[in-house]
Amino acid sequence: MHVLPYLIAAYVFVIGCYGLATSRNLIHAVGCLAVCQCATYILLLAVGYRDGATAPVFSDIQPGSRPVVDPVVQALTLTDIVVGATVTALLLALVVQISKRHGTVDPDELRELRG
Amino acid sequence: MADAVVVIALLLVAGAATAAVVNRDPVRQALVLSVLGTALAVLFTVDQAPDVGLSQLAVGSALTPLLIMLAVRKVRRRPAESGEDGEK
Amino acid sequence: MNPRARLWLVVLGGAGLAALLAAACLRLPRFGGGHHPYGDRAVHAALTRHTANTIASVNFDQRAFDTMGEMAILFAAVLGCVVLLRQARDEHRARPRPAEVAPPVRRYALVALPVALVTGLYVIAHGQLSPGGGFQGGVVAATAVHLMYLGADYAALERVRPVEAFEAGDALAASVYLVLGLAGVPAGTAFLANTLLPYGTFDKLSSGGTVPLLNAAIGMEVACAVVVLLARFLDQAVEIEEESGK
Amino acid sequence: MKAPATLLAVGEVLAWWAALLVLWLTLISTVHTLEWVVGACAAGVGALAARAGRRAVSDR
Amino acid sequence: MNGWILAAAVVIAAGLGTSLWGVSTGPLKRRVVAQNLSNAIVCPGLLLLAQGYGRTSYVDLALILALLGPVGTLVFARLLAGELADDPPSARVPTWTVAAVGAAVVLVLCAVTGPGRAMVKLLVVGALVVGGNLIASRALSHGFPGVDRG
Repeated sequence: MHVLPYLIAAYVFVIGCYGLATSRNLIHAVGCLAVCQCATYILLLAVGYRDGATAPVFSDIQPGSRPVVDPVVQALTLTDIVVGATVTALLLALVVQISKRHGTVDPDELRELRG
Repeated sequence: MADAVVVIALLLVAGAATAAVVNRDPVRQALVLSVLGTALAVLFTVDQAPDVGLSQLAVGSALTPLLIMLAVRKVRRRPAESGEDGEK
Repeated sequence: MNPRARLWLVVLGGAGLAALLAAACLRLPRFGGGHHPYGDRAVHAALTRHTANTIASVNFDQRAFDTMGEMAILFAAVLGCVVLLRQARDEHRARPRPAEVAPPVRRYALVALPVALVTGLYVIAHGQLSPGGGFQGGVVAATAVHLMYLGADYAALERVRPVEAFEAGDALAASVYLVLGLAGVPAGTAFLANTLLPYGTFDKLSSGGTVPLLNAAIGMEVACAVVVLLARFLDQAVEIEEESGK
Repeated sequence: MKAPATLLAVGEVLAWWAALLVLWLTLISTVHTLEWVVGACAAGVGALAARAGRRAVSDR
Repeated sequence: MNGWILAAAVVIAAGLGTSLWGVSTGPLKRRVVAQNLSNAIVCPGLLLLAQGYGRTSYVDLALILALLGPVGTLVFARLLAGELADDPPSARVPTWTVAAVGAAVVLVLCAVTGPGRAMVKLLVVGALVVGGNLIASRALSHGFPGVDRG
């Protein structure tokens, strides 16, 4: 249990990389990159977790009444998710542009075109 | 008890990530990514990070699927010569 | 390189990476441990500045400069999409036919749109109190607008969404963030230092000094950015077609 | 625009505004003056969006 | 107090596990139904977790999921209308089962919470999740009869 979240994060990262390397469709590759990003969220939040603690949000509990988890990593992850989504959008825009210019979204065919 | 639910959420995320990689068709992958987003939101909630969970739900439930599906639609509307299945 | 050799290379590299990651995992502090020096200090700092949601305090007060960087990434990504997905010279626009939508679905979209919009605004406005904030609420509000496309059709969406206004709003929100950061400088404090406004009463909308204002600026920025982003994608997927003789 | 149509439009927006303000009040936990002001503004935005959405679908 | 977390664990493990299996295997029409049901079953799970951790502010998560989950399903229903038109998905039994679970969880939590603002909020979430689930199911089967492009 003490290392399980870290191992899951590593597993998700590796499986995402595998999908990225073996992908035959650039849209699928962008999805695999999103999977890789998930690994960073899992890792960051696992680092900040504390047993028996609750969220550091004091709108409905008294400050100091319960132990709280680490807010710094949560803030990092939070912005990461929204910015990650727009970066995904940018990559998808690139894929659309590639499909327009070369008529395919298969990385292997693209390599042949380049010669 | 709290640990058990964390383990369940972690295993669901790992399963969803695997499914998202092995489904090679972008449309099917988008469906799995949507479920992966929901599983991640559950994981973030049990990790006591509701802010992050909200962020994931806002992005993963509608925005990412919409972006991927629009990209798929645009790519598939290419002329039939490219080998993609064209307009229905 | 043939695909088979490449697969072997991927497997080899992946195995090495996995071994290194697993070794690193075993040396990390144990999951659920009680030693969080930065976290404890961040919580303390947030409480002294009367911000109930520590994460909002970290984002918009203690690390406000980093959030400005995140905002810049967001802005640049949207700019990149706008440039990449512009209408090229060999393309033309075709009006999509109006869509036929089942009445219950259309009614649901029309009711859910304002409800989701108000919920998004609630998430933004209460960012410094309860879970939420500009990043999340902005995405919710922007998604709400696109119910018009899902529940009706693209023409209906275009009527409720003037893209130019959202582009201007995007830039305006980004500059508001900068101006709020600079506002303290003439008074002799640092850029983005939270000393401009009184900290207010704990757990009230006006608490936290500049946190609610920066939060609102980010909310507007994210909402406008997502709308502009989706507008480009929808244009490409629905309206823009290539000249057939290309 | 004719007077009855204007009246109808104002009524529609007001009805949405009231409903969304009630929604806002159920979402929040403590009520005070600033909360009312912000809630009223948000509900106003939502009400205008609701009317714009309905018009975009029905007027064509 | 831990009973709530246990209930949430059961709901999420069973519901999301089944949805995951449904969404990653089988024909497209089964996958979209599983995607819809995953949202509708996780939402009561999140409400149970909020109750289990004793944090009313976690209810916002369920609220956002109840609002945006059906929107995500509408995305798929809208953009896959062509593929789904020939062989529309109909999953009456799972859909109503999930709706019943959602309604039951919300009613139990309302009874525990007692009258007040929090109860109204729970009812709003319940109405959104059950209504959204049913509408999204409707949208998947013949929701967009005249959409082929645009």
